[in-house]
This record gives sequence, C-alpha cells and structure tokens, in this order.
Amino acid sequence: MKIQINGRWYKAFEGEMVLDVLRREKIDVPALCAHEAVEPFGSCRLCMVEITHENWGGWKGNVTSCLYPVEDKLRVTTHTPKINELRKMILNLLLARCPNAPEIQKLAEEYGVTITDFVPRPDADDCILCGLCTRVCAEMGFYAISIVGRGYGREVGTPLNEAPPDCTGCLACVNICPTHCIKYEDVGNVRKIWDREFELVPCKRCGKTIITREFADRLIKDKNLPEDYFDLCDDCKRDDIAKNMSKLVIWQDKKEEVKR
Amino acid sequence: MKIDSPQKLKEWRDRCLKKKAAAKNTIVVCFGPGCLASGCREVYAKFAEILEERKLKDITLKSVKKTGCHGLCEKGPLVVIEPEGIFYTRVKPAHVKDIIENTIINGEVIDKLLYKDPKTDKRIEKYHDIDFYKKQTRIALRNLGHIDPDDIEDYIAAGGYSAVVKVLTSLTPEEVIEEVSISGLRGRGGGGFPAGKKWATCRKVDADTHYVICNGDEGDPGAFMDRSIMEGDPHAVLEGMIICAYAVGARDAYIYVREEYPLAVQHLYKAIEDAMECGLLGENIMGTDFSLDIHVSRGGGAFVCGESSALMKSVAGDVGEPRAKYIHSVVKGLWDQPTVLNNVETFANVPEIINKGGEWFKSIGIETSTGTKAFSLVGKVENTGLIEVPMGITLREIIFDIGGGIKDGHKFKAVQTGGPSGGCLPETYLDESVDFDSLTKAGSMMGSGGMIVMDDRTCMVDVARYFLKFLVDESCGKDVPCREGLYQLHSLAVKVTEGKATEDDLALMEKLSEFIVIGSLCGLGKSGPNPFLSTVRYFRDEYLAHIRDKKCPGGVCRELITYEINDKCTGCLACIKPCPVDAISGEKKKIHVIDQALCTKCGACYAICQFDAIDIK
Amino acid sequence: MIKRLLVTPSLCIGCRTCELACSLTHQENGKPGRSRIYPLEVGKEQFVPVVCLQCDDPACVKSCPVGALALEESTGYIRLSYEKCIKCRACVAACPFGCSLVDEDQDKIVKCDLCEGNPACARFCPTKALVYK
Amino acid sequence: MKVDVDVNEVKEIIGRSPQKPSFLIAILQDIQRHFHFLPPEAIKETASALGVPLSKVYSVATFYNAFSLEPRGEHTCRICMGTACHIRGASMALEQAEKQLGIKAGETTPDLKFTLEVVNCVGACAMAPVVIIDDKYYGNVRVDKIKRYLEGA
Repeated sequence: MKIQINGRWYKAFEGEMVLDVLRREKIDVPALCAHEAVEPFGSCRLCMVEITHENWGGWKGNVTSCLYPVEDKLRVTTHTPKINELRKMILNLLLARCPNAPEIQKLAEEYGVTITDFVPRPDADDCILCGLCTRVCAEMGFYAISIVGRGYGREVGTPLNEAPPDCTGCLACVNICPTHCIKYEDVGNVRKIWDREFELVPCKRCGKTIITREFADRLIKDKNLPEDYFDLCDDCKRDDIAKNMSKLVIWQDKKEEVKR
Repeated sequence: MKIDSPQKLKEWRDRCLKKKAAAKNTIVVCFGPGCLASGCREVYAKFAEILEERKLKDITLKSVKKTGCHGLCEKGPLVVIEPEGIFYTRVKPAHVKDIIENTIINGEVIDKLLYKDPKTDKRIEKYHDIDFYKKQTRIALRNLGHIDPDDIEDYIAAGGYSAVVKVLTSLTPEEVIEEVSISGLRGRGGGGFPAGKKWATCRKVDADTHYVICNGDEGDPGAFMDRSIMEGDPHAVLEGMIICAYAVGARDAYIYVREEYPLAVQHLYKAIEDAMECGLLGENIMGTDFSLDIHVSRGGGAFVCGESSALMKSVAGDVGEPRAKYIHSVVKGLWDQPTVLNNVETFANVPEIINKGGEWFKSIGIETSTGTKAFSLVGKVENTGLIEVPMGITLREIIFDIGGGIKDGHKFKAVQTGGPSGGCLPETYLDESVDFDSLTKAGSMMGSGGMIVMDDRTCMVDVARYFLKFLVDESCGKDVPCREGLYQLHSLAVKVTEGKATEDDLALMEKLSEFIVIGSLCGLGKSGPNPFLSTVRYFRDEYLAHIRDKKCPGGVCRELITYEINDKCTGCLACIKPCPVDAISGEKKKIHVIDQALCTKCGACYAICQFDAIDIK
Repeated sequence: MIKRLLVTPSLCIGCRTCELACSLTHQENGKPGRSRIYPLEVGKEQFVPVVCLQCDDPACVKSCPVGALALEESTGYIRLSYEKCIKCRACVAACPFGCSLVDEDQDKIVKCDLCEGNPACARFCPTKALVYK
Repeated sequence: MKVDVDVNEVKEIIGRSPQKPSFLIAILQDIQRHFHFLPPEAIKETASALGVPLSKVYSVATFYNAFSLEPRGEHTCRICMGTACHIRGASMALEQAEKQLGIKAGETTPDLKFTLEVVNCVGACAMAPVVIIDDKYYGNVRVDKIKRYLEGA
C-alpha cells in the first residue's frame, strides 16, 4: 500500500504504524517514548501528526503516529501549525518536569522553547516517565522494575522500594533511556544498579568483563545456550578461533601462493 | 426450581404475587446509600425488636422489607407503608413504635412524619402525589424502593426475567439487536454511543469468543445512580447482561464494581447465585444451548477505569492504564476479544425494552435521545436525591420542580453535569433540553448522571479548581498532556483562587487547555480541561474578579475574603465557642469582633449565626 | 544461491587493508567504525582473518532478548537492527567466535553485515584471501 | 511501624480465589480487607502464588486507591470530598480533621490510632458535608464539631 506524507507518496506495509514509515523514510518527527524493541505506548505525544482519511470522506484528525496503523491512501502531514504548537506545549511541560535534562532542552530549543512557562519541579531528576525502561525490562522477560503509583507522582521504581530480585543488571534500561537518567556503576568486577550489586563475569583467560553473572545465567537457561559460550571474552574467543583454524590451514610460502 | 419455559416462569410469578397479596401490610425501609448514612439500619433494628416483642399475627419481621434507594435522600431515612403508599420521612428509631401502633394496627397516618411540600407547606400522604416523584418516569429505577434486592421472588413478582425468557424462547440474536436498535437506547455511561450499533458491531466480529462487561465503576464524585441500581435491583442488571450476551454471542460476562460499594458487591453475588439456582445463568440456560457465566470483578477504585480500555485491563488484573483506541474495544477488547461494554443503567433499561418493545422506549424522550436518564440531583437544592426523568426535560423542571428549588432561598448560579469531565451551565441554559446532544453543545455533557446545583455562594473558579484537583489525583499519568498539563492547569487555578494570578496566566490556562484536549490519550485527559473551559466561558467575570480586583464574588476563596460581624449582631455569644481558633471575642448583648489576624475563614461562625450578622466580604 | 564470504588464511599477508576498509565503510558522523574483521597473527607471517561466520544456528540471534538480530533467509546473513538494539551485550557474550563486538566510540554493538551484500573487505583484499561469492 | 504478619494467613486468603493473574486485584482486595493494608510479605506471596512478576503486583498495589502499603490506624476517619460535599464546605472539615489529628489526608497517626482518608462521594449527598468515622456517618458537618466526633471514636 501507499501513504502520502507531506505531499509525497511512500510505500507502507500492512501492520505497520505511521511512525515506522516516517522513521524508515527518515522524515523527522520527534518521539521520546517510541523504540522498536518494545510495543508502542503513546506517552510523550510528540509524534502526533495530522491525518486525512480518503476513505472516510476526507476526515481529518490529529493522531499519535506511533500507534496509528497505516492504511492505503492515508495522508499524513507531520508539521501543521497546530501540531507544531502542540509539540511546543508538550516540550514546555516537559521542561517544567525535567528542567535540567539536556536532551529535552535541546529538543525544546529546536521548537523555539528555551524556558518553561510553568513552575519547574523542585529537585527535578531527568526522568520524563516515558516508560521505556520498564517496558524493555518486561520485554526482556525480567520485569524487575515497573511504574509505581499514578498521575503526576508516578515514578519508575523497584518492587517495595527494595533491591529488585528479578534484575539481572543487563543495563537495557540504562541504554534505552532517552534522557540517560538511570545511573549505574561498574567498579572492577562489580556492577551497581538499582541498589543491587552484580558480579561481572570475568573472562577466564584475560579477565575482561562483558555481562553480569545473573544475565549470563538467564541467557543460558532461557535461551538454551551452552554454558561454556560465556567462559571467555570476545577477544580471547577470536584468538582461539584463529589458532584453531590455523591448525587446519596448509601454510605455504606466501609469495608463491599470492603469485599463483 | 429451574425455569425452562415461559409457563414455569408465569406459574412462579403467580405464586409470588399471591404470597404478596396475602400479606396485610409491607413496611418498606429504604436502604439506599443516603438512608444508610442517615441511620436506616437503626430504624430497621427497632422494627425487628418491637415486632419480636409484640408477636402480631399478620405483621411479622417478614413484613419489613429492606429495599434500594427511594430517591428522596434529603428526607431519609424513609419508610413506606404498602399497599397504601404512606410515605414517612426522617424516621428515627423513636418513631417506630408509633408507626406500628398507630399506622399498622390502627390505620392512622402520623402527620408529623409526612413529607411537607416546600412550596405550599402542606403535608402529603402518598408519595405518588409529591412533586419530586410526579415529574419522574422510572424505567431503569423501576424497582428501586419496591423490591427487596436480596429476594429473587420479589424481582420475579415484579415481572423479572420475563425478558430473558422471551428472548431465549422466541427471538434470534439479530432480532434482539434490532429491537435495541429501534429503541434508540444510547449508552448511559457518558459517551452516548447507540447500544444497538455497538452490539451489532461486536456480534459481527469473527473471534474465538466474545465478552460482555457491565461498567459499575461509577467514579464521579457526587454520583450514585449506578451504585443505587446495583444495590437496589441487581437482577435487572443481570437480566440486561444476559440479553446482551445472548445477542452478541458471549459465554462470559463481567460486572466491574467498586469494592468501596460493599452492598452492591454483596447483592450482586447473591443475585448471581440465585439466578444460577433457577437456571437463568450457567450452563444451558432454559434448556437452550446458550450458556453464560457472570463474574463480579471488584475494582480498586480508579476514576480512569471508567475509560473502557483501562477498565478492561483492570478486569484482567492489571494496572488500569488506557491505551489508544484506534482499534475499538468492540473489535479488540478484553483479552483482545470483541467486547461489549455498557454501564449499569444501560443494562437495566434493556429488559423493559424487550418486554415493552423498542417503539415504546422510543416514544419516551426525544428523537435523538430516547428514553429516560437517571441523575443524582445534589448540591444546593431542597430535594437532594436520585431521580429518573424523560430525556428532553428542561434543567429548570429538574432543579425547580423535582428538586424543589435552591436551598435556603439563595439564588441559582450554575448546574454542573457530566462529572469531572463535564461542565457548568449558567442560568441562561435553564430552559435547555436535557439530552446527550444539547448538553454537549452547551459545553457540558450528559456523563453518567451527576447533577450538582450551585448557588450564589459557590465560587466557579473554586469549582473548576476542585475538579482539576480531582483529575490530577485520578490521572493515570501515562501521557504528558494529561499528567503534566492538568497538574499545571490546576496549579494555575490555585493561583487564581489565591488572587496571585495575572491575565497572562489566564491566557496560558486557555492555551494549555486547548492542547491538553488535542494531545491527551484518553477521555479523561481530552475532557479534563472542561471544568475550566466551561466556567471561564460562562463565568469569565468571576475569574477576572479574582485576578483584577482580588475578590471572590462567591465568598469562598479564603485568601480573598474576610468574615466580618455587622450590626445585626445581638451579642448572643453563639459564634464564640465554635470558632476553632478563638478568633471571636465579645460580651453578651454587645457586637462581637473577629480578630482577622487569627481568623482561618473556616465559616463555622457564619454557619451558626442565626441573625445574618456575619458578612463575607 | 546465497553468497558467502570465503576466507583463505594461507593467502592472508596481514596487511590489514580489510580492517581499514571495514572501519571506513562503517564510519558514522565522521567517526570510523570499529572493524568487524581481524586478521590475527597465529605464527610467523601466518594470519587468520577472523570475521562473523553468519552461522546457520546463530547463538547471537538466540541470545538477543528483543529480537534485534535475525538471520535473513534470502541473503543468508545475520542482520542487526539498530532501531531495536538496546545494547545489552548478550550477543557479545554469547557468540562463541567473539564476532559480536562493542564499538565504544560509536557506542553501539557491531557485527559483520557483509556491507549489505557487497563486503568492502573482500573488495579491497589485495591477495584474495577474502572473496565474496 | 512494623506489623507482624502471619504468612499462613496470607496463604489462606490467596487460596480462596483461583490462582490466576486475573484475580490479582481481587486477592489484594481480600488481603487489604483482612490486614487493613498490604504487608510486603503478602505482596511477595501473592506474586509467587499467581506467577505474576513482583514488580507488576507492586504496580497494581500502588495504582489503585483501595490499597495501602502502610499499616492503618485502629479507627478510620473518612472525609467525603464528593462535589456536593465540596460545595458545602468539605475542605474546611478536612482541614480541621488534619489539624486535630496532626496528620495529612492519607496518613496514619504515629500511635496507629487514626487514619485520615479522603473519599469521593459516599452517596450521602443529602447530608453534605459528610464525615464518616469507622462506620458512623456524621452529616451537615460543622468544623467545630469534628473534634467531638473524633473523640467519640
């Protein structure tokens, strides 16, 4: 099928959302809570676009592109004056929640908002409550953290405010966070996150670490992977494969070989 | 006793009616939420105690019936003597002996317990003759106050389950949907979507299974219609749900009800048990291959669960967070299966539509909004209570005829409908028709049926602030415009009530509101700014008075008012003791003085003064 | 017919042209990417270029918790979707050949993508130790 | 304040409902009714019995008004904040109750004697404003009476 975006026609596939097409075609639309690793959520509302339905007699509406399924001949406008104003207002509100988040400041500036019209949150952290961390944690199958409470006071947290028993220290939450506000620390072979400590598995040969013991164990168990895959680091594994292969190679005089 | 044919039901009904006719009198004690609060339990206990003592031949405890809400909560606890229909108000345990001795035994009416018409000051004996009831048409509330909700035989005697029997023995699902479509019944939960159309769409979706959900999560503060129906006539709700399940092809249905309504939960469980016992629920209902189980889902109390997608997540045991509804729940609802969701009142109407026909229902009300609507009429009216009126009635008729006008001779200012998502309408709309479309056009909405009357001592900015606070507390917080926007809108409203806002703030509030409406994910957010938008539309001068003159015309916003004692003061000392901060000083027969530095503007003195000697400035 | 990157270690002279080609092909915002191929010295003047084998039953794909890695049937190679990748390093730890790597400079996970069907390493290999056919 | 919770009691309550995730809210309601709050042990026990992630149980427990994670007082003072009560001055009643008890709405006195709650409409709008202490309703409440009501509990 084909959909029209800002006057140009693009190919789209059944089951896709409008934002999928926009991203594939590199059409710039801001979105803070959408990530392909997880289901669309519709929390930040920045990706809203105007759509016109040919099939519904030219019906127009503003929808979140991350959640709106494509359909043939759908017309999409990504930057109407109203949508731009809406994004400005949202960024204005986000700046009040997270006045110190560089990512929000930068995006707001792009939309001409340099200072919020509202009263900024005192002692603000940089969390915009997009829920990507909790959703990715669930997607990983860990469900270690979740949204706690509701409304303006909702926050991302661990069960009962204790160290989360289901966390594996995989850092998916850290890496997906659009404002980089989840803190962790790696010291030697110890990773600290969410008030818990994890052992980073050291390479049996060189000691280099990649992931935590808990994460490795879950991968071995859930994904049915052989335990010894996790004994060495990638560098040592490459060394080994090179050495093993070299045993199979019939080495000849290089110059001769190359000439031939 | 299994009902498997129209004949069996008729026989049972006849037996029930005969039993009823045999009793000399029935003493009906209202157990509606209002009467429960005003002490009907003690009244009932007293009846039990005295009847036990007296050991009368034809009047025993069995003659005393606990029913659901009668409606006139203002005058509770209510006791009605059937079959005469003698209507006693404000009954205290102390009156019970007289009622038994005088009315029941000697047939004398006790004058002082009768309802006094506020207009004529005359006592009225029968409740059908009271203005409050005369203008009402009761369909959804038809059995409230008449039947014992815990006794299925009472419901059967009132013609109950005849609609289910009719449907299962003589109508195809399509015919049922057709009848509901003809009736023009629109969802009573607020949106007003045509029920027949919803059912038809759901039926057509090809899926493993279909679900029916009854929304009993009445979250509006100041509304108790659905609660009253579930408490007072649970079988009517079940009957409507059974008919709907048959029509759409559902095998399981859920009633989502707040745990905070323990009586409703208890009555629903009992009703389901009784209906299963007589074969009207469960496997192979009436010997047909239609089976249905109805489950009670006890909600945890979250206003956002009034939103269908949130409610369905809550039924599934999850956090009640709504999702975007680009795919409707009729197609993909509970556990991703096609689901019909209607509210309690909608379902309660259905049996009557089947019994009396869609055309009959359509003849009530107006063309685009057929039938009736239940409201809880509260606030500053004389007759607070639960009412049901034909669509198309005017607000004036409701407030002044049924409601008996404004309390204490004050002046009407506004009426709020639609709950927190609705709006406030001024005097100029009093003659407006009460129906889905007119209310929406006027900037409010029907909502589930809260109707709050406000007088000249109400501050409209404060009302907006109140609703915004409610919505801030109840927003699930999923999306930015609703979570952050309503929070900031509320903060700005507080600024106005404190006299600290500027006209720029008011402009910002209006702009912010516009984008909360466009940007929010679900209905809560989209309609969230309504309390502000409708008040600023009709009462802008009140906002400006707060902003420019630093005055609260309603005398409510504490930062902007002072309580002062005028020369009407007789020096009676009455106001001195109630003052919680000892701010009032004075001697007997001398005008008292309020120390403004101490006064917290709680209004205790104002409430107690008999001489109009306290001014709010 | 699925094309494969054939490695003939005996032809490799350890010139590291492949590394350079790979790194430059995968540059982003002016930053060269970390090379996905490594000619490792296993003896005197003996080199084995180690690069992703595009396994038939890949541990990296199995390990990925969000489905960012997928074996493409039509081309026979394992594609990493950067839109999906959450940089959890499961694949880095799981690959038995050490061919999923962390590119610290670009802050992403990298693995050989055969340059989407035209591998630069093979094109630039002066000795045909790397051939794509 | 620590409240001792018998895990067997918790297990018994959970056992009354089918062990399915859709009964999560119902089970938490039963636990709440029994203990007047959700003890951490009970939350953990529920999670493992239903096979629902602990974080999800915690989300649900913190989402709904019905649940409290803090132990409740012996008495509950509920101030109705429904619209009808509001326009008849319920906020003054709340303020007075807060002052009398020295706690904010939603909190419990340190001696676990009183919990102060705000509710949205109890259906007693005719007697607004309404204060409910344990099961006793007080209608047409005047601020100066609150102290006496609380002392009566």
